[in-house]
Amino acid sequence: MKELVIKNLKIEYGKNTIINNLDLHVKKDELLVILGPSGCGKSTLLSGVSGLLKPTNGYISFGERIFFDSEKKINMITEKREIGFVFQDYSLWPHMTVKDNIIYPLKLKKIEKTKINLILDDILKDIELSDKKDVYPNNLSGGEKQRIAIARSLVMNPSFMCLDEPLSNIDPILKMRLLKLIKKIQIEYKIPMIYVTHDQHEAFEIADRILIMDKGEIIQSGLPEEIYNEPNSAFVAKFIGRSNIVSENVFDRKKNCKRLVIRPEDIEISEKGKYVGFVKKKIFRGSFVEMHIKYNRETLIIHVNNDKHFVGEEIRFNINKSHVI
Amino acid sequence: MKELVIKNLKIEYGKNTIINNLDLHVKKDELLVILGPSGCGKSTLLSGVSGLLKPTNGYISFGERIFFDSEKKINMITEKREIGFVFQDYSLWPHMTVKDNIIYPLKLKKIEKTKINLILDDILKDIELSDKKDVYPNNLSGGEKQRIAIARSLVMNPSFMCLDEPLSNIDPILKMRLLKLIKKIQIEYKIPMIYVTHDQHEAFEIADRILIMDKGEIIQSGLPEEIYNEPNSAFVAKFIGRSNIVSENVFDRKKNCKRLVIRPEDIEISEKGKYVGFVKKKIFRGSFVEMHIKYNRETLIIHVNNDKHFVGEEIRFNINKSHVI
Amino acid sequence: ANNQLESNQNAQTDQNVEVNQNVETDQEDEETTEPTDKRITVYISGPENMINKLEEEFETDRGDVADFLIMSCGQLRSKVWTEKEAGQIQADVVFGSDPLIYNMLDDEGLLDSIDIKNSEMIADEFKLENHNYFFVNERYVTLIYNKKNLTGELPESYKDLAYNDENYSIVMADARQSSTGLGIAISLYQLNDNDIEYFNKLSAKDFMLTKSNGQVPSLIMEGQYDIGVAPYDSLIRLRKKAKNDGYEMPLEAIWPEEGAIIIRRPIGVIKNAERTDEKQKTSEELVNFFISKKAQLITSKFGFASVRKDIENDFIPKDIKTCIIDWEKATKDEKQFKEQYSEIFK
Amino acid sequence: MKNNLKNNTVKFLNKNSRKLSYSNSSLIFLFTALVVLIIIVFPLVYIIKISVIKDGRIFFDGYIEVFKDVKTYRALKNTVILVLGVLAMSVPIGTILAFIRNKTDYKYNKAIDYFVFINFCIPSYVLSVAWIECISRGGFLHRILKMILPTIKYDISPYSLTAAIIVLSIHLYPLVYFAVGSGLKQISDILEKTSFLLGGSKRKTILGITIPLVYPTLISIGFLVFTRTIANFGVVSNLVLPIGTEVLTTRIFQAISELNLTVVAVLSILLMVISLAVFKISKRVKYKEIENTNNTIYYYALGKYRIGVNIMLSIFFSIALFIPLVTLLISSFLKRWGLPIEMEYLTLNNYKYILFESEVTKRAFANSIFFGIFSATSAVIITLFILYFKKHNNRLKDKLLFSISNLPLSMPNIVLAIGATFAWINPPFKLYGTKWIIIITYIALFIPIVLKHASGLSSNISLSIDDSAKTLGVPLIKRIFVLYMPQIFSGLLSGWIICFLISLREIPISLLLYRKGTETIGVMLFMIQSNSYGLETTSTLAVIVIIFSVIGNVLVKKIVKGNSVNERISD
Ligand SMILES: Nc1ncnc2c1ncn2[C@@H]1O[C@H](COP(=O)(O)OP(=O)(O)OP(=O)(O)O)[C@@H](O)[C@H]1O
Ligand SMILES: Nc1ncnc2c1ncn2[C@@H]1O[C@H](COP(=O)(O)OP(=O)(O)OP(=O)(O)O)[C@@H](O)[C@H]1O
Ligand SMILES: [Mg+2]
Ligand SMILES: [Mg+2]
Repeated sequence: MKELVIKNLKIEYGKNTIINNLDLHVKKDELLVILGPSGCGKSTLLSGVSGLLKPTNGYISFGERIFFDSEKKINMITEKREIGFVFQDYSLWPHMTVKDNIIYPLKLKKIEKTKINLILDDILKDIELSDKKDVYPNNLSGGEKQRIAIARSLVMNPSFMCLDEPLSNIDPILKMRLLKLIKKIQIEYKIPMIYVTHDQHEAFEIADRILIMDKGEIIQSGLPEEIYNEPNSAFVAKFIGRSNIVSENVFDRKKNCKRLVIRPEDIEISEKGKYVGFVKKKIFRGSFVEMHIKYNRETLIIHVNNDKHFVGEEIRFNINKSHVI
Repeated sequence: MKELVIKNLKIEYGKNTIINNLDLHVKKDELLVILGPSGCGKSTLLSGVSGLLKPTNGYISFGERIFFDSEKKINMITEKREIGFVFQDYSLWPHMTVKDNIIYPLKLKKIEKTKINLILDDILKDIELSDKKDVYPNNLSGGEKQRIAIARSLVMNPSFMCLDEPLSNIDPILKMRLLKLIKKIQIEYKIPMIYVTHDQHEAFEIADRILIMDKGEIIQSGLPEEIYNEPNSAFVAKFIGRSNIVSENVFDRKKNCKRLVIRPEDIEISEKGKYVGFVKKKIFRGSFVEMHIKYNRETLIIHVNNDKHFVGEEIRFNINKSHVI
Repeated sequence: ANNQLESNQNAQTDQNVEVNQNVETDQEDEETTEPTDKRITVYISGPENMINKLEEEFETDRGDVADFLIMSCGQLRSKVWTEKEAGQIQADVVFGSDPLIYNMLDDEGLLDSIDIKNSEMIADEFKLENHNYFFVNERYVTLIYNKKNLTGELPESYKDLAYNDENYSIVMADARQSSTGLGIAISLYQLNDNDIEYFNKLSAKDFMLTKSNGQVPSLIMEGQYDIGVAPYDSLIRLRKKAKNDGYEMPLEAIWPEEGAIIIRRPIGVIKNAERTDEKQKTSEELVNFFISKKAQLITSKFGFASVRKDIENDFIPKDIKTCIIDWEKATKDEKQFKEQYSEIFK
Repeated sequence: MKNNLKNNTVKFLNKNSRKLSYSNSSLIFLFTALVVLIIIVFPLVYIIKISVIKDGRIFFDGYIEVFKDVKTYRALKNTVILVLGVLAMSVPIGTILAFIRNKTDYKYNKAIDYFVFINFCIPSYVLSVAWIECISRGGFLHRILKMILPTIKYDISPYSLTAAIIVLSIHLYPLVYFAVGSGLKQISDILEKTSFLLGGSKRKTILGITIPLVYPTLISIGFLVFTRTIANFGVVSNLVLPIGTEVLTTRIFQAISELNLTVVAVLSILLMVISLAVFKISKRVKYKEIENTNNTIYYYALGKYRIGVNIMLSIFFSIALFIPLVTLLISSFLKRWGLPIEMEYLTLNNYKYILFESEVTKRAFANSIFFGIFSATSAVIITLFILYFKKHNNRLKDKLLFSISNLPLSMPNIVLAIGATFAWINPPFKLYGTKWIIIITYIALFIPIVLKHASGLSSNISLSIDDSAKTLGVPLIKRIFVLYMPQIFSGLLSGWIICFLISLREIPISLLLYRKGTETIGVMLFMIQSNSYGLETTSTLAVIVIIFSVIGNVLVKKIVKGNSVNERISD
């Protein structure tokens, strides 16, 4: 089946190079999450892929169809790329009802009315909004709008989907439900997707593969476990989960200056622990307690499940897992 | 010192009662986080407290000053309540520079210029934005805007602060830094605060006390640990952290129909476990692995730190902690 | 008088024949050309009622062959000039305004020479030797005042108006906006030996300039101004209207000592190489019609003095003095005059 | 069920019609550019040509003549005084009224809307007639004063630069009112609430936050008022020329009477350059546009000021609206203006004459309505394209198109008409003498007006609305008409209505370009006074035009409301 291939992509705004020499493959059936801080170029990348923005340089293709090729001077217009796109701000048409928003693109294709109605009813059932058919977008909540936006791009049966921070304004319960809906759709419809977010929880919930971007470049890409357990830089380690990033020589007397990433949950308090520190601070965090342990000149963050120690107490601990960057 | 007291508060929009019979105390120096789903009335409550909205009924006072008393027909105007207020969308004035935004309240108080400049420099140093003094808000990033908004409400030396989802549009690294900043300010300036959010991670990071709201009512209020460990309803249990909510008789043959909340991290896989189930699904979630365990007719979610089991495997487990609701 | 009647009848029968021809060609050309192509365009200024009447008369004889475009004399002037500058004047026949513009057009060779029938009926003083335009009628410019407002000593001459000590409020048409106004002003200038001081004196009083000539008597009648310089014919029309509608008319005229200024209203046919013979013919006929007794009787009813020997100008007192200005000289002086004039009225 | 849905959804690839989209875009752009080129640029080029070419040679005598002439500087000075005066009056009036209407809990705020609208329906020329009817020596003010103090010596002249400033301000403040009103509606209540929270009183908040937030609107509308003032001719010719005071437009008119078209062209170019310069400067003013994040509006409670506001508004509307209207109405029933108001001098004949006896008047009404509808609609469509390209493509050529389209605004209508004469008198484009030349010139005049009304709304629309349509395969034409247009519809509509109103009263263009059969109401307005009829007939025609405008507007709004979506967008 079809695969999205991006080679050597360069996108500029005027003189500012936003994306430089980016290579990326999105496999068929894959849901790729792009994670990155604000302004790193995530939306710009999606605009490039969908043709809303013309790259300066590079090559983009999907299956046999070439979307963009700066050498051959190919630039397929957006309307033809058949990419479903869900924008962060929903971008529903304010002057059309939910129903019209969803079926408008279908109507343009001159599909028969009965068929359109079937499609509409189905998708509305899927997104659980059958009763809001005749409502105008302004009277919907954020989560509802988002679902409509997703539905609207789905009925066109896109061969590829881009979602740009689609859930950033939605409360956690609803977010969880929508994430599940998106994942379900991706699996059922077998559509490759790029999902952009800056929220790692969303990423872990939904990603087949995670790609970390910063300043227009891909920093790391891999399975969620890989990214979490083997971050290739302090940036990634910090961006995903919490981490202690310390110089190796804090623990060993080696003279090298490599740095270690130690995840808070990988430090285990144990009476026979190798290292000795004392508790500086404790914060309750729901499913665990965060302890700040003073060790040497560093403060280490530890996540523990039980809250037996008190501030000031001396404790011993081991490090179960660490990762050199 | 001063305490915010709300008694019997009722707020209506037209005929819709948004908040009904609400009682609330915020202690001096306390940072109270209000958590609740979208549309539950959080912002409405803050508007009532700050006088932007006139309640239908009730009593609000701060220290000796009565803000609102429907019986005595007192309704102090917003300008006089001296409440610092930070909105979700920053609400910086687009026609003023950062500096002018911040010193606006000081100018209103006719403070001398030299003193204003001193205060300005101080606060800008605090929020680390000394170099952006003459920039217009449109040219700032979300995080910067938010810091300005906080600074602006601080310079007038409020005796109380309300923050309405101040960080919901900000990426996680920055969010963490701002949360720390807010907490620091609260401690240093000794200002009681109400902090509204729908993000539990924020709540746990910053709260002295958490209050859960739904449909205009207080569902539960207490220390973060209490809320997490002893949710008084399925709603709270679901809203805070993930939980398995199952009927008691799944585990015991008792005939009662009470329900149990079991936190995923409180189920321990152990070879000598009391219960037998099998692994239905595994999801990597960064600091832990989520396993879905089929037991009886229920699916239980378990969080484990190590990923030794495979899908389909039969496992035994114990329940370390549970809570009846 | 018999003679004239006959010639009139002749003219009419002639015209009838032409109408018939017209009908035939109409039928032939129906598919290819629109009837508008056969109609000539006439730029014309003057009282609307009078012009409508003239058009009606002409067209009962000739059919719908002319479009009359009524405008003020100043407008007519600038429209003709703008079109000239843009390439081609769109009118076939131009009637109204003052001789200045006709002189200019004729100097540039833009007027067609026309054969005037029965030219012997035109009084000699109106016959132009070396110009391709013709006078249709003339207006007498006098002092007009409101007898309700003006109770003091009346001025007896144009000169008095400026130089006596009475503090009237005075109104006149703006020489820069109205072409008759220009004619009047430049006449006054000539009467005062090209001395601009006259206007200086006027402007020192309560003095006002109107857009058009017709407004002058109106403003005086309405009581806004006491006295002004304006064509007598407007007074006649106002009187008529007042009588019809049943209200009092406080206007009176003073025939100044210098003599009433005479302003002649020319008519001309614009030169246009592309004009069809048929239209050329209609144009010439129209000019002849305006000079015919029938048309002249109409215009004289509206207060314009006829150029024909056989029509009495009975609305004008018999014994008044008139003065005719030298239009050739006026055309030469125009630029200098306007500059001085603009300096005063700023 | 899933499968069902999948089978039902359409395969994306089955339409070749979308292949057209790209060429569609260039086609529509080409079309728009061509229209702008022909309608606006072509006549403009002629004006420039007249200014530098005479008898086939290039010469700059016109410029030298104009710039050497002290009259030019005098006129320039008076123009500056006039413009500053009008700005100083109309902007505060419009702003204050808009504020009361849109930002306070004033009870009769709908009434303000109506009054301001009717005010705008009165042609400026007619307003100046009403002014004369009121203030002149034979006018109503003098008569009333005389009744009270029979010995009074009345020497207020209705003619002065101040008079023109007052009349033009009354005529133009509605523009400010409408624009500032929609600007105020975009202010999110949070911005004001924040000020209260920080201890700002209402007064401080209004002056420090609310009003400054509409500065961008004020500047752009101030520019519109500015251009309409320097381009105005009707009022100044009525109120300023009679005392010989000159402004640039009357200089132009003089030059026309003096048959000096070179000077006309040079002066017009001067006007255009001034406008452009002011426009450039006004763009420099550094204010950020408000982003419409939230459409809740904060309403200030008037409280104890309610009575004061009532009194103020009553006085204002009496002066600006009721006195002129009543004056016109009374005058329209007089047998002859200037007669005492007594039974024997009253008549219905004026109405009878205009409505039933005069064929030309009937034709003029029909023409004006047709020209208005046709030109306003065409202008709206062209503007829609211009705005769409400016917003969504924003290439150099889109911006250029946008800027060029704004040019006619700064030119007096009469200059537009002269440009049109030159452009359209010769074959192959021989439109002179047909109704099309008037229509085309109207369109050129209307495009920038519609632009001014709709561009604000356009800038508030999220770009992703169009982007999302692109990703859904919606072709350009549909994106423009079905998705973009409804969102700026209210702006286009108010632009349309204003253009339509203008065509019911426009004088200079039609006066220079009309021909038998293409007379307009404006021509009638002008001619009627120039001939044997006095102010009474002008007043009658004016009353009819005003009634007509009001009815027309109500009708249009009714029709549009029936199938409009705007209400829904804004709630
Ligand atoms: N229209 C534009 N013109 C110039 N620069 C732009 C434009 N749009 C975005 N940029 C710049 O490009 C960079 C990348 O922007 P982009 O919107 O792709 O970021 P992002 O990763 O999507 O951020 P966010 O998470 O905040 O949406 C930013 O530095 C931004 O300032
Ligand atoms: N101006 C208004 N008029 C009528 N109803 C309103 C208005 N503002 C809010 N509401 C309703 O009041 C209820 C509570 O709104 P509120 O803004 O307090 O919710 P919230 O808890 O702050 O939600 P969110 O997390 O989305 O900000 C909602 O049902 C909302 O629809
Ligand atoms: Mg983005
Ligand atoms: Mg809220």
